[in-house]
Amino acid sequence: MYEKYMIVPELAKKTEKGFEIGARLPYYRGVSLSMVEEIEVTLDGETLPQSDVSILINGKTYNLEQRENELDDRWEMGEVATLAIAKSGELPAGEHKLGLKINLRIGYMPFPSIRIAERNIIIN
Amino acid sequence: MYEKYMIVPELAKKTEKGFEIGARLPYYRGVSLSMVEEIEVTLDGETLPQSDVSILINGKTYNLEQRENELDDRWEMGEVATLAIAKSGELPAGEHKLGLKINLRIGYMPFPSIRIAERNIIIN
Amino acid sequence: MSSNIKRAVSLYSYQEEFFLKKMNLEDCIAAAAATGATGIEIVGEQSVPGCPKLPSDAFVDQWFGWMDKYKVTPVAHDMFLDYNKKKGHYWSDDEAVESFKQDIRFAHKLGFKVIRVIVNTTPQIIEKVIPFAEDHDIKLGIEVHAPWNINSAWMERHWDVMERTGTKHFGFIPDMGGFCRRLPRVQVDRMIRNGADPEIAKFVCEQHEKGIMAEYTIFEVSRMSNRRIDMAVAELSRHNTFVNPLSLVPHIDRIVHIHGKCLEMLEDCTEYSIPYNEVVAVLLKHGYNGYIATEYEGNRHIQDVYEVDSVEQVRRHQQMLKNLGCGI
Amino acid sequence: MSSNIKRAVSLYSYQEEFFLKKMNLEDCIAAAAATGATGIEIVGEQSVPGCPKLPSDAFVDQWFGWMDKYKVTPVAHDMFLDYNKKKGHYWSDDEAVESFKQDIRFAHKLGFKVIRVIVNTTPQIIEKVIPFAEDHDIKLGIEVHAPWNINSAWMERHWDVMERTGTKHFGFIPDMGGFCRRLPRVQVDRMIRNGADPEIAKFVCEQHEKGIMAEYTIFEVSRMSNRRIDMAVAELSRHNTFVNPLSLVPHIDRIVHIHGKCLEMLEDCTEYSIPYNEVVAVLLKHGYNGYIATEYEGNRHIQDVYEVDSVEQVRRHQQMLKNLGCGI
Ligand SMILES: [Mn+2]
Ligand SMILES: [Mn+2]
Repeated sequence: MYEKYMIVPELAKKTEKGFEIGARLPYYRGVSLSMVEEIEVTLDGETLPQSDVSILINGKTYNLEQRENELDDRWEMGEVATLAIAKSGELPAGEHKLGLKINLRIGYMPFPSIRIAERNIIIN
Repeated sequence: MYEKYMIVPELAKKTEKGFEIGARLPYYRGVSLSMVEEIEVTLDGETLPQSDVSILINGKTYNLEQRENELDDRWEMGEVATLAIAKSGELPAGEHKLGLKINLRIGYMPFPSIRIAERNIIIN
Repeated sequence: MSSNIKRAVSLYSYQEEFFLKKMNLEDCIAAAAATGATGIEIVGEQSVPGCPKLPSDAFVDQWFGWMDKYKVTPVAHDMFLDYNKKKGHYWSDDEAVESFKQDIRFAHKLGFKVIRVIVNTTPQIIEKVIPFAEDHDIKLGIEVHAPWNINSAWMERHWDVMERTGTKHFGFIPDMGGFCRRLPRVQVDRMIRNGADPEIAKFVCEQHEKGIMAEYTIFEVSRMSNRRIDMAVAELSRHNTFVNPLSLVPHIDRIVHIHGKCLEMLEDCTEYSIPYNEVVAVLLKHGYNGYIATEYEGNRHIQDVYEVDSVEQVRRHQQMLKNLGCGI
Repeated sequence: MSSNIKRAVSLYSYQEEFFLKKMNLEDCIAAAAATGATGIEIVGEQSVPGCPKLPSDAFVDQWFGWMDKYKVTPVAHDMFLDYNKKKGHYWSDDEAVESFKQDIRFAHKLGFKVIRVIVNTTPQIIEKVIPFAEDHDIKLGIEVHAPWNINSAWMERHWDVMERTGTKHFGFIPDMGGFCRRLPRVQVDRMIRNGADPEIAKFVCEQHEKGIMAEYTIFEVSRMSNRRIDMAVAELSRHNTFVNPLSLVPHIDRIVHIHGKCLEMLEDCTEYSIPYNEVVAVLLKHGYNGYIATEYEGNRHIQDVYEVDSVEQVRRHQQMLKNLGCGI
């Protein structure tokens, strides 16, 4: 569901601490940030630690722990958030293969709601 | 179902060609012999070839092939048949551990109807 | 208290004693009659050697003699279709139809008015057989057995045949085992004897009573245990369904007979798993006027360790039906 | 032709365009009204930012302004219970009740008369909330979503609450996705695109249309293939149930609203999987007089390769309802 639109490549760019991408919530309603169980980013086949991913939404930045504890602020349907990924080491400018897994904790689903997207994006 | 009554130990005895036991059909109705998919006898842990087992019922003897092709003659509920098992080699008189597996082909069951019994019996 | 619902006993109920030759056919009929039931159901291939071959005239005379002697009526014969009777060959529709017709001849000869049609019979085959059943004035009833229910997709296809043909000789036979609000204790206990985890069994029973869908329970148990016997306990919840008894209401006029399944009749003459009071209340309110035939099936779950007393179990079930306003 | 059944559109139907910001909330309302529907349903947490927090007075004014402008009425709000909203903590009943009440306040403020209660809500919680719903004149409707049906054990427990309380503010909301006589083609095709064996898919579709119980089909497929994607195709048959539409009849007076699920509306304004003509005929005959709200959900199955046109799909669904005698 909405896998096709999860990654927003236009927002991808290098940052001082690593890189950023745009992301949409792959779900048909908004949820509190606490319900976003996992955000896992894979770059060129390497799975990056989830603790290195922060989310910028509604003008605020949440690291993993802050996100897990945020019961009020919401990621609304269709809203583009920025995912800021800390990454040391060199990141060559140009095309990269980006993977994004988002796992939601939805009360009425007996199973985790995991959605996975992958695409080549330009990170400059 | 009826596993407890499958083996009729009183009829067990040695024969010229091997040994015999008594057996009841583990089912709540009679079936044509062709529906008895498998009769597997285990003696003291050794599984004997099914082709070495004949069934004596209604005054007639059926080997494996004859049983499979017998669409009319029936093994009725509760009727004790004699299973004659050909077995070469020495069979010491006295107590043996006997296993009996009967597998029925029942049209309305999606799975094979397999029933297994085991008991110590005296074969003299 | 009396009503239009009549009471019968399926001799299937006495299978343990019949299997062990502690009771013969006449004993079974006598035991049924002694409960006050007025109708007799049989599984032909259980009670009558050679069935579905036509019984001899001598047998037929004796049969009707017993009916007179014990003041009971033949009600229903339960048939099967042994599609794979011949190894490696699956019956054509024509072969199935021929087997079916033989059951109709058999039932007719012994005075039965209803045939319990086994649940795997296809709607096409039944449609082909209906004229023959009409000629013999035999009502065919597809058994609505758990995990099916009377509104299931499979039953809707049979319902479609009933509607399209407009026949009065094809309907439903609900088996009350489809109303298990609790899991049958005799099944659960046997699985515990066979090694199932009692805690998991308790969990499964609780989930079932809460009405949790079986697939969820099975999924939960699969995370607690990887043992087959524990999974088998979880799957009891799938096989012993409960649906709202009101589900019968739109089909009341299409119910030709009912199987009064019971697995454990308690001393107070209630069934451990099935809220008969609720189901019978719906049947009475909406005017069901056929038989409910006691079908005791607990023996298979307790015979490994207990003495089976089918006669007492049937007596209690009949007493329960009487208490609920069925029969005389 | 007109009847007592009214037509609504759930704005959920336009989720693809709303997600992509091709349509805003007013556009969705306008599109719904353009079909001739007179009622509006929303998933609050989709359509109204911040829901279930109470919307601002400015928003409320604008909302009712749109209702006037487009001549439509608020009908239903769909709520959720996020039992595990907080990681590692499962809501107590009190917490669930408080969340539920907030949805009632939200719905009340925007003029909705019905709340769609998510299927995992327990009967106990609903029973605790009923007085609050009565005070706000909001009818609660537990959604009867496949694979449940209105007579399922879980629904019988909710039915028991309805009976015991005697309230007029709790009933059922059947989702028409529970009447899939055929498997939705858009789901099957997507699985084939994802690698499922087309022959197995064909087999599963055929079994489903024959009314074969899903467990049998799943078992058969497990013998044909050990690939997860093929098993997923088989499990479509479990999740897209078909039950006899007559199953609704005993509950007609308890149906407070209906979800007109559709996954693929064809050019001739029929739904590929669901025999709407049969279901609506039962509803009309037995006097259902609430809304059917179009709930288009096909987008998720085709968005990977096709352009989604929710507006056209909703238009066809509304036209179908009109053709079948619903609404003006
Ligand atoms: Mn039965
Ligand atoms: Mn719905």
